[in-house]
Amino acid sequence: MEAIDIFSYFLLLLLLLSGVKVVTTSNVIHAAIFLVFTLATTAVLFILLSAEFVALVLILVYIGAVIVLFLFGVMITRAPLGPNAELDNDQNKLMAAVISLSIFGIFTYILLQTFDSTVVISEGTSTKLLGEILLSRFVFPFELVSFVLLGALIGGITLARKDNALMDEDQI
Amino acid sequence: MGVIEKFGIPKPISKILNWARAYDMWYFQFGLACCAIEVMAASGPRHDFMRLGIIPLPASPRQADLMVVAGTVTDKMAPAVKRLYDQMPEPKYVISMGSCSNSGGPYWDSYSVTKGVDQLIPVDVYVPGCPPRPEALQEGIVLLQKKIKGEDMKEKWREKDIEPV
Amino acid sequence: MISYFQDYVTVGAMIGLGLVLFLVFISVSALLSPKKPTPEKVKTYECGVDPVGGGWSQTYVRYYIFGLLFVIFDVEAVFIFPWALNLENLGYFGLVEMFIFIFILLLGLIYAIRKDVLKWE
Amino acid sequence: MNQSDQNEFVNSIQSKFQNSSVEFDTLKIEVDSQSWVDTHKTLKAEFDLKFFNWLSAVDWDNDVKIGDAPKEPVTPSFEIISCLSKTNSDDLVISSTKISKEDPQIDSLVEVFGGANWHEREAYEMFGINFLNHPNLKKLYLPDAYEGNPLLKSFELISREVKPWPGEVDVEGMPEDNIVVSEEGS
Amino acid sequence: MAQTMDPNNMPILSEASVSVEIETEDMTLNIGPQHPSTHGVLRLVAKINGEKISSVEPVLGYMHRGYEKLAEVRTYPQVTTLVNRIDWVSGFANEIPFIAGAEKLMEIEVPERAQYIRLILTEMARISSHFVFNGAFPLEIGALTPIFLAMEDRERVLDLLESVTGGRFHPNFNRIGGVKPAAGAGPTTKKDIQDLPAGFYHDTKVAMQKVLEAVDRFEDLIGGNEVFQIRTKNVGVLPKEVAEEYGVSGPILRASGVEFDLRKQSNYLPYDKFDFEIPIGENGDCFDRWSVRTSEMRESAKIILQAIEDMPSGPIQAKVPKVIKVPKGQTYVRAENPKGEMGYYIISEGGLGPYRLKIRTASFSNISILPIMLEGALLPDLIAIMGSLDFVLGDVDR
Amino acid sequence: MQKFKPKIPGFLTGLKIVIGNMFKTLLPFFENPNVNYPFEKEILAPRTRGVIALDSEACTSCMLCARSCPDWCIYIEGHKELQPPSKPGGRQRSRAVLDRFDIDYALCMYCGICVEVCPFDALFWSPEYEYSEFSMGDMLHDKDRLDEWLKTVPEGPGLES
Amino acid sequence: MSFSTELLIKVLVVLATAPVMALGLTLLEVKGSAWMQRRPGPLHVGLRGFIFPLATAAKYLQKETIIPNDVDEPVFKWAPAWVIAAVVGLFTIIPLSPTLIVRDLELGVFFLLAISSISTIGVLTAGWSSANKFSLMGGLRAAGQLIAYELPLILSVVGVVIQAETMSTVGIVEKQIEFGFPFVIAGQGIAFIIFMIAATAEMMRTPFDMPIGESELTMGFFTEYSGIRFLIFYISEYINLFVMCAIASTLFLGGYHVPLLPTEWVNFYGPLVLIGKTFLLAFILIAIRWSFPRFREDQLQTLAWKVLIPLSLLNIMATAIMKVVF
Repeated sequence: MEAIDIFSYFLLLLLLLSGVKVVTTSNVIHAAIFLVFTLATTAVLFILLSAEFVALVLILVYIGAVIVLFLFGVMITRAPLGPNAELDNDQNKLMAAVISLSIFGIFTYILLQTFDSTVVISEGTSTKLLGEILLSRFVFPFELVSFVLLGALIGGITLARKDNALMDEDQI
Repeated sequence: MGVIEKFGIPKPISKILNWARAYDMWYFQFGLACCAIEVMAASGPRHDFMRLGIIPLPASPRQADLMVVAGTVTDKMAPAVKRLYDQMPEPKYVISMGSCSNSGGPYWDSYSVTKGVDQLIPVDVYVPGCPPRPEALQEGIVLLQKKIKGEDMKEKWREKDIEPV
Repeated sequence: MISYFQDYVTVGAMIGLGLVLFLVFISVSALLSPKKPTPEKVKTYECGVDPVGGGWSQTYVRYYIFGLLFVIFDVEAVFIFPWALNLENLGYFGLVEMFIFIFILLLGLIYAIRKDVLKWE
Repeated sequence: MNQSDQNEFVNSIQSKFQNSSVEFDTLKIEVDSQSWVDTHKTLKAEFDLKFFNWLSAVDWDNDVKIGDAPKEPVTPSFEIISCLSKTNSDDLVISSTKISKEDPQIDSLVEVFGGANWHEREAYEMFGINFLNHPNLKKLYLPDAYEGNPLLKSFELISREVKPWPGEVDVEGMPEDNIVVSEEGS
Repeated sequence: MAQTMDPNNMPILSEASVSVEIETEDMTLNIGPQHPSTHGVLRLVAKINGEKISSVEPVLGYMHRGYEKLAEVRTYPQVTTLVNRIDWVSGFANEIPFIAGAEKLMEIEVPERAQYIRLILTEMARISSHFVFNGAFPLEIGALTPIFLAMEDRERVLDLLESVTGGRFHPNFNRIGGVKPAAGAGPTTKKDIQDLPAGFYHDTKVAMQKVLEAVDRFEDLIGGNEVFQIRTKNVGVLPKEVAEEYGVSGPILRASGVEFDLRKQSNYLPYDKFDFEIPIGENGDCFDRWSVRTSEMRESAKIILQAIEDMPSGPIQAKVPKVIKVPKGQTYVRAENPKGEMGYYIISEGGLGPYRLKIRTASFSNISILPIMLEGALLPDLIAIMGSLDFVLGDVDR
Repeated sequence: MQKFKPKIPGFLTGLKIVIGNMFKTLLPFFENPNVNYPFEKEILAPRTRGVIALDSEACTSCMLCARSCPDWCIYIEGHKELQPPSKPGGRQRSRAVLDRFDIDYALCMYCGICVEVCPFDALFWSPEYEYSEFSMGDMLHDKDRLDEWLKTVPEGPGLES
Repeated sequence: MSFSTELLIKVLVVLATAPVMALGLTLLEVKGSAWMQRRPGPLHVGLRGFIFPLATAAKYLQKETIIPNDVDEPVFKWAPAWVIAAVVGLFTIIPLSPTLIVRDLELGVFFLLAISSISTIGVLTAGWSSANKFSLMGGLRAAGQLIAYELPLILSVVGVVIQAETMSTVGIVEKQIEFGFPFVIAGQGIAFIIFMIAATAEMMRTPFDMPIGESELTMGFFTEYSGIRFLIFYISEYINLFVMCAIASTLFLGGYHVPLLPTEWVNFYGPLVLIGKTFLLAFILIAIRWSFPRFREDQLQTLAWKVLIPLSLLNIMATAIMKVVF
């Protein structure tokens, strides 16, 4: 499995680079496109982990839907074409570093706690199995998801509408 | 870049490429006056200039190869005609159709009509008529195709944007 | 397991093929095509007159709502597929579970329709 | 359409407006430039002439640069002409008024007939007539930088000046008069 | 659960009215002078908000050729050759009112046969104009085939026009006092007066049958299509009061429910001898404008067939002087053109040419309502509305 | 509530027409509207105004056409020549000789006024249309070229009474 | 044969066939539309016009590519790559026969949906980066339309998946052979219609061509694209047409299978059958394209959200009930 390891490291590097580009580029659309690369690399990593369904979900939902939503969002917020100086807010660098480092720390800690050095070798999760588990063991969370989605939808519509009271507050 | 401009291209290949340019010309949907209706008629079933490979699809100059100046060019329209021609990608060809765009035609003495589109852009073929019959336009196209098939690509590519007369 | 990786190597190769096609086209064209940019030529096209204003300004918010709706139903669709695959095994229980799931999301769609989010005027 | 109807309409107009004439089936009333707008209001309200046909002007001048001058001398002036008609019969009325050339201005008809808007802009551009209270009086046809009012009789067509008339080259000894013209007509 | 099924009763759903629009800035968009939907070179400066048009300002003049000035330096026969280029899809119809005006001033009685020939050719011009409309309007809405079928059938009509006049759509066939006595072909032209060419009656009958078939086909292919209907019905409704105030005439006015057709109301050509109907619309929307024009084609074909049947014989040209000088006088003569009312106000001072020629064109008035009609419309509706107005830029700008 | 009427959707009729057209085009026993231009040519009506032909023999260079042309696109030059009498002893006749007769087809508006006014039947319409050019100068047809066109002038059509 | 050789051969075959199919469909469109309009179509180019698409391709290879001043250059330049990569990637799962397939993925159909959603990004960025109002509006319309019709596309496939109990394309065809009927007869008729409508919208063909509707937006998001990049968009459009029609005939029309023909010979007639079915479907889409006007943007969204999505959900429910109950 030498080759796979090297490939994994390469992917991780790519992931890191594109992730860094997402936050450093001063053009929002470029950021969104780098986010696509990040997500695509993640999808490949999932494929390496034998989770093909998750990988495709990542492409379908994140690249196909969420990024499109991002792009729509960017376009309606009147971002100028080309680089935007406002996006380079240097004064927050320290804060950002602290937060991202702490998130990194927390995740590392959790992962190490959970898996430590156990090597999980799986023959891959078949999608059939996934469906079975989803609708038996995790049936309650599954139904909950629908409510979460409904809430998200209603929330989104409410936010995007023109609310006079809200507008007035903004102007004050 | 600029391989062809510098080194030219072998004869057989240039022949194929000339053939492609001659028989696949995307006609810029751009009608000015009466002649535009005859262009429409020329695309109709009787005359069908698509037989000759003229595709009347692009409404934007960026995809067009051929501009048929069909109708009167007024002084107000002239800058737009010039710009639209400029915005077409090379290699591009122009057919001036009808008396109005050839030299002002019936409006030669008018205070608002440009006397000939060749004052603005270089014209490859002039088609006579007022308006020219669809067949006359087809003859112009056939003539242009003959010209393209005999073209030397090196020269054509090198051609500077000549200032029109 | 090997077959599984071969699957995705193939997929990678095919997507790579698309990119290769793109690059081949681009490079052949770069060899053959002339390049004569003039100031007029590289100006933005706007029906033959000077472009007004910058590249673009804001557009309808409703596209954003469509995007939102899409994300939510996309997620739903993702859940439907594993269910659809082994409907036989799950039986009536799975059927009812999924119907409730779909129904709740349909409520969202009905809400959107009732709030005229999908209307344009 | 009907002869008696037409006459009735003509009579009613003629009884209201003294200065009117029927010439070549065209009913024309001449009014004072002060009552220009009022005339149209009356015509619209009382005579059911709701259909705004057109509005234009004529440049009356003896000294013309181009074309034929009037046979009899006229007082130089602008004549504003408008045409109103009905939409249920052939009845139409041409109203005209004269304004001086030195200070060509007249009230705009836009508030009575919205359709007058572009016609007045055209007249403004072609003759230089000012329409007071017009919402958007600017050039209609010609480029903004264009100078001159083309329909003035003093406006020359440069192409005609520059290009020699090919008919002028006279062939010696063959005057036009000698040509036998076929007797058709005359 | 039963209660939640009714969305009205759900507290979260029965909230106060929700509008999705956040205030956005308008974007200025130039549509034209080169744009496939502007019939040539009209330019619309539209302020749009997303897809919605908040205001639109037409910019004219890209086809302004100075007709009224040019007419002042030309003789009457020369003006005739010029005026048929105003509305170039129905060239023949443009000549009629001008010639009729000059004849009125000269007090010439036109022979009946010439009148009939004029009438037949005018109706042919109307048919060919409406063919173009029936091709161009669906094209703008996105249906690509009708234009080709329209062109195929239009060629038949143009062939007839050409066999008589020699020109496909700039006939220059009317002369003061009748129609062209000599079309000029062959050394004997001057000896015998040229009339309709042999076989014209038969060809016309065949062609008109084809036109009637074509109209049926258009009604199936265009009007029958559900997508076409939802695109055009209740779109661009023009109330008749507005139409009258702006001088909108022709099929557009009739689609708004006003029965105003100069062919019935005026007597510039002997239309009263024929039996035909004037199609009237109800709603004044784009669909009505389409269907009025399409029905008009059918009526025109009927008129032509009737006129062919009882065509009088006799001279086609009255006695007129060789050199035409129109006596002093003023007159306004108007006619029902395919696009609407076209009229010429001729001021003659007794010269070789008119002292002043005011040309009242239909399309100019017809598109002056654009700013009103387009306010608040969606961008795709702009295309549908402009297409349904069926204007020709030469007719607008002159 | 409207009664439910089973009806064929309109778009299917449209599809039928369109696909029917395809068979009409492809199958040989339908009339084909197309004229395959460079290989076959349409037969035009004899009155078609395609190009003006000149019979220079008949022309007396009277300038009527040039004067009545709205576009000023006819250029005529000529001079007078004395001709020997046709009969011996007769009077010497002067005859106008045509030096130049050019029509600028780049400018011509194809109105036909010149043909109509010609008192000597020297100008004719011919239904030819194939004279597109690469350069503007070639659009000016001189006397010889105009004479060439004379061969293509067709007989006038029969008349309908 | 080792895996890598096999892969190489397959890739080369796709490399050869994908453009050929695209050019073939271009020809079908150009010639078919001409015939439908009583015209002969391209004729003089040679071989009675049947090599016309080659001329198109050869011409665009030598056209100048204009990069306008205001565009966002890297995004503008790479936007066609998204689209062509996505559509070529889809060739992976088209089964010409049980063995003649690039790769029979276990998640075949799901893979199709996932990959085809990538081209949305290409279109949206193409529209945005052009810095042209028409392009932007075209791009937004296109993206709005692509996402709205992606859902009916996905949901209509679910019915097939329920019936076939597999997502592999070969599995689905085999299931249909087992059934004896293609799915379009066996209960998925509505799903087929929804799939075709949604696929037409995904391909942005009339009556769903507002993003590139030339009478409104000149050329939509193509407006600023010239030369080779336009050709790539143009070719991808037809590759997409081929892929979508091939998938539709696989999922609903029995794919490479025809009744009565011996199954042993499927490797020989399979490709022909599938391509035949594909071109038939494509022909129907072409006939629709040339006889329909286009919808308005709001009517299109209404159709998707208010008709197609509820209908496809109902179809899922009905199929599921049938499956579980019987």
